[in-house]
Amino acid sequence: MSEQSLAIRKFSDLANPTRFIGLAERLLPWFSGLTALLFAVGLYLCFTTEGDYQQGETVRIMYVHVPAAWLSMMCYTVMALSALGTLVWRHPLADVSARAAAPIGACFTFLALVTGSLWGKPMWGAWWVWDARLTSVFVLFLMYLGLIALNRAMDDPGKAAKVSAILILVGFVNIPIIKFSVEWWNTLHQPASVLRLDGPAIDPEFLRPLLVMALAFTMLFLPCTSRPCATKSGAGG
Amino acid sequence: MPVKLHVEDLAARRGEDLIFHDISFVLRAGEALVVTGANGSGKSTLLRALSGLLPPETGRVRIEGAGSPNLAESSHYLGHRNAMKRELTVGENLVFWQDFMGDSPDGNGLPVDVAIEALGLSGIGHLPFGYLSAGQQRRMAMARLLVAYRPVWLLDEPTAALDASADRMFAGLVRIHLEKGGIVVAATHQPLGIDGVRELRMTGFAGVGDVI
Amino acid sequence: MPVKLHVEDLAARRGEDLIFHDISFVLRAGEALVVTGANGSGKSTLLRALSGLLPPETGRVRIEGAGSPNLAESSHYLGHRNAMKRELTVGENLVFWQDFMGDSPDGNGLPVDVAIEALGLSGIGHLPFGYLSAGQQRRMAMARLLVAYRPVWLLDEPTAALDASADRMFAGLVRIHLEKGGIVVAATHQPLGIDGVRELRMTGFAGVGDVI
Amino acid sequence: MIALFLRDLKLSVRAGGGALIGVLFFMTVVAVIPFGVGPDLNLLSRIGPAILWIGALLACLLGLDRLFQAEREDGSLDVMLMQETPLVLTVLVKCLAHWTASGLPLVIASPLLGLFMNMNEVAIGATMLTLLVGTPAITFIGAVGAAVAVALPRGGLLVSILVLPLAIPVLIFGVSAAYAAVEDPAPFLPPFLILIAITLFFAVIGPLAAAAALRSSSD
Amino acid sequence: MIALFLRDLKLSVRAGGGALIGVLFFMTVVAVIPFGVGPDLNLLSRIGPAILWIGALLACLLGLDRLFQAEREDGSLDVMLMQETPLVLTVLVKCLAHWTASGLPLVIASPLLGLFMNMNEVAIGATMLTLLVGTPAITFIGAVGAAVAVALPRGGLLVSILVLPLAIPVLIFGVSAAYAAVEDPAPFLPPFLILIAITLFFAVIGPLAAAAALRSSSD
Ligand code: HEM
Ligand SMILES: Nc1ncnc2c1ncn2[C@@H]1O[C@H](COP(=O)(O)OP(=O)(O)OP(=O)(O)O)[C@@H](O)[C@H]1O
Ligand SMILES: Nc1ncnc2c1ncn2[C@@H]1O[C@H](COP(=O)(O)OP(=O)(O)OP(=O)(O)O)[C@@H](O)[C@H]1O
Ligand SMILES: [Mg+2]
Ligand SMILES: [Mg+2]
Repeated sequence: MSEQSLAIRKFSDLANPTRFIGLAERLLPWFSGLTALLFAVGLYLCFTTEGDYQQGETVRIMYVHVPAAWLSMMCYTVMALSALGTLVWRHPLADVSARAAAPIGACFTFLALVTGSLWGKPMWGAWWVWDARLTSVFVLFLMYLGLIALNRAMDDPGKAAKVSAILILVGFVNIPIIKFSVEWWNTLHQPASVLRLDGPAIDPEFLRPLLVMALAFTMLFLPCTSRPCATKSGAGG
Repeated sequence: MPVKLHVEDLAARRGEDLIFHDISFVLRAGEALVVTGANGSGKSTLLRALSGLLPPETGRVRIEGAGSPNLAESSHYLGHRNAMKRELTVGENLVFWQDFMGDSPDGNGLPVDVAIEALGLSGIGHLPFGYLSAGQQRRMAMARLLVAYRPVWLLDEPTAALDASADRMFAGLVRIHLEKGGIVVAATHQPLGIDGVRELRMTGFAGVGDVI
Repeated sequence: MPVKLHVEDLAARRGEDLIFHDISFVLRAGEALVVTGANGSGKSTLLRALSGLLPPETGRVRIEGAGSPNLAESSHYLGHRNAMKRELTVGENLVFWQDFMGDSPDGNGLPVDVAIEALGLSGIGHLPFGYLSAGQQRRMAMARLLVAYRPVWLLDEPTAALDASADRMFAGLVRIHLEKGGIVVAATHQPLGIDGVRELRMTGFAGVGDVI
Repeated sequence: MIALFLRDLKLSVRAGGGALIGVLFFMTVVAVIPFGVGPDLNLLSRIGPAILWIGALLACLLGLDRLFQAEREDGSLDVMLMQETPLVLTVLVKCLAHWTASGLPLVIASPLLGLFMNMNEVAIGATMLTLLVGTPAITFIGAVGAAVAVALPRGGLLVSILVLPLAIPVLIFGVSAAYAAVEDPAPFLPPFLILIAITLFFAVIGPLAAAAALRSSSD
Repeated sequence: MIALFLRDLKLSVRAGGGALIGVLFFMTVVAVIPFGVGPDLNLLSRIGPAILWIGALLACLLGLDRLFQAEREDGSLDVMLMQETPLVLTVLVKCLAHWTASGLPLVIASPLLGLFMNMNEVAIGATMLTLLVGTPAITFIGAVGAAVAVALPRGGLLVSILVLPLAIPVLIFGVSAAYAAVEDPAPFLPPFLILIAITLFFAVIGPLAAAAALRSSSD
């Protein structure tokens, strides 16, 4: 018990708001530079690899679609972890990061939805079909928006944080549903070929730009969430 | 074992503002504390912090000799709102609270009709609560204190809307409760009509209360 | 032309019971009437009957010298409930009532910030009403009486939840209103702190009140 | 009166999140349907107008019961009853504010949802038009129910019996006008005109009845 | 606890036709769909279970937002929060009472509506069974939404937005179990068991999360 609380205190010491701001301020420029570089390389790779013999040029949508889809889920997972942080350790930064992550997650989800439907028109002949993968992502989008709406509707930030943390945790059931929907139900959508237990089953030709883009998106996510964290925790005390 | 209430260094916050801090006192069985102060000075906030409904900023509230050390479980809280359903009759409301709250292990609550009688409202137990006048509603809310025994009473302006005779009757109920070894903490603007009570004067934003 | 309030043979019923009957009085500009009586004796019922919210069983209420003979339109009613929205700020609530109620043709209401000032709450006009303490809420409800002028004030336990200084301040407001030629009818359990008011004692079920 | 309209709008924005919520709600309801009926796009586009109308009805019903009850509970209704302003006008303005806050966003969002349901342009346009014309009627009917509910603390039964049967004609003419626009043989105008007539009728009757109910409920 | 259950039942009966408004809304939804689909009886009977499920889901939303808000407004919630009885249990019992008053009537009314939709006996029986098993899950999920929005005076729409996405799995498995009972190749039991599992899961998670939300929003 006491050991645990000691560990928690250390953890909070490390992530205490003022130190965090200092750290964030020093690292942010580097992050931004790195992100830009990664995007440049990624985009270059995207447009230099050759098209798929089946899908032609549309395959390039994948380089945006797949990272966006991954990040939409990762963002929610980060929010769920922050929610745990709010409820269990009552860490001041946790709810700020959860709040900052929600709109970004909504953006990524939106991007995945849009690129997905752009891709779906040539591949399936319709912008939108109600299959399990697509709908569960749509539900994720709705949940992001619901959380944002809840946060805006409640005026006491402390209470809003706790209450939305609870909701985030309950809503986490959706993430495994998204991930495994392609296996549990027979859907039109592609089953996983990269994030699999038995290793990626995709041509390295496509894998390389994909991974670079994924990394670039992730780097985009970090400063996007940490900047509001820094400013808000600085202002909120 | 007689009950004893310890409050140590209590501080509470509303929104951004620290409403009070460093409030400490000890109340023994049979003692009453009256909390006074101007409007907005933090009386209700103190009572809610004591009852555990508002998580205090710092400090600790502890009760000895009442089973669990958790004050919420061995106290009655009577706030500004009466905690009664307008659609149910007075009797139904009281029977519900008696069943729901149960009784503290050693104490014994009064039967519902005796409690109604004690509050001087014998004729109207069959009326829906929403039909009563403001003062009658307040009296009924007090009957809840009698039907399920709790050693500590936390009362927020209990006598608002009461007429003079009800004031006296209420003072009598409090006196009986104190004699049985109970503890009363009450926030009021009017004197309660009981002798020998201690007083805690709240002074509002970040002021420190002092027990007289 | 100064206002004059005529009440003739008023009787009102709640459910099956006739709460009072044969209440008659005349109030001239600058006069105040205090309605007293035990809980449930019919004070609130009388005020609601005066304000036209409860259709009286028999009798008539009439006002002279205030445009229409309908008392409702030229009076303020302050009931047990504050008629303010918890989600809006104090200022927004008052601005709304000022716009909605308009002003009586000859009188003039105070600007909202002056009214807030007059109630001694200048610091908190920007807070949502739901954040205020019980006494602060009651004070704000009184500010409504000031922002739109009405010659007659019908007040139901106006000083419930007020502290001593607010009591005095309120007495001051009533005195000013009377001096301006207004009329006040107030139901209370505590003395209002104004001299020379008449008193109407309600005696409950089918009792007759007598003006002293 | 503008003050009342603005206040009610402000209240619904503050407390519930505003127009965004209405649209979100609608999207959620529409997203739920395909899970039930299955992803058959043809079927979806066929039942699309009906779904949009049901979503709108539900959105209007949610929160309608509190239209006057909230005013009564905090005492504002008493003050409103006492004013010189005719009560009918007050009720009308409250209805309009309620519709603006909860009906209008649905109307505006309906084309987007029509796309989700794979409806064609004509169907989308027709549904949006019928929603625009028809949803106010639901609010007006609902106001009567809400006013009656305020009157009788135990009369909720009456409200539902009153509101939904009256709302069904609105729904039926709305939906059939939307279909008529798509399917050739049936003419669009007759059901649409009937819908307009219903709305105008309830715009008069609704506030009048609601005001009468409110007056007789005060005590 | 039985006292709480009985009180909540009594309240919903006294205070206004909670059960009836649900059933009426349910019937309205079911009555309107045929207009969209057209009088094709085969199609109607095919999508029947789905329509019944969607109607039930939407009907459960009505009045859900007041589950804890009414308690909070009159101060009862404060007293409940202070008791020794675990709050989770209180929430559970309130959910059960709410379901008995507003979910159970829907289940009971569903065979009648099944007849309207021209469904055969097996389909009606299966739909009723899945509704019986599945609707409590909706109430439990709804309790989380209601607890989260307890401090928001007009949370009606917001509650539905928070609740519906989580309720979608219930709908999916409820409908597919009902279909499986009718269409031969698909086995009835697996989706039905999953439905039971979901309900049990939310019977635990729902009250826990709702209790946590209630605690953290008290002030
Ligand atoms: C709006 C429609 C769409 C949505 C919401 C969507 C959603 C997603 C999601 C959430 C993932 C991540 C899966 C995981 O990590 O396991 C994903 C991956 C993927 N999607 Fe989509 N998608 C859509 C349309 C499409 C279309 C039309 C195609 C092409 C036919 C497609 C091809 C892929 C591929 C190839 C992957 C990578 C799978 C992997 O390797 O793990 N998606 N999509
Ligand atoms: N809606 C109602 N239906 C039936 N009876 C009612 C209703 N409202 C009040 N009564 C009864 O009418 C009587 C008078 O009530 P009223 O509210 O006028 O009393 P009061 O003098 O204001 O009391 P208090 O000092 O408690 O405010 C009471 O006995 C009450 O039970
Ligand atoms: N929910 C809230 N959020 C923010 N501030 C609040 C909230 N509730 C109360 N306050 C503020 O806290 C202060 C103390 O309020 P409290 O209700 O404790 O006063 P009180 O002493 O009980 O006053 P009264 O005599 O008027 O009842 C007030 O200034 C009030 O504005
Ligand atoms: Mg107080
Ligand atoms: Mg009274």
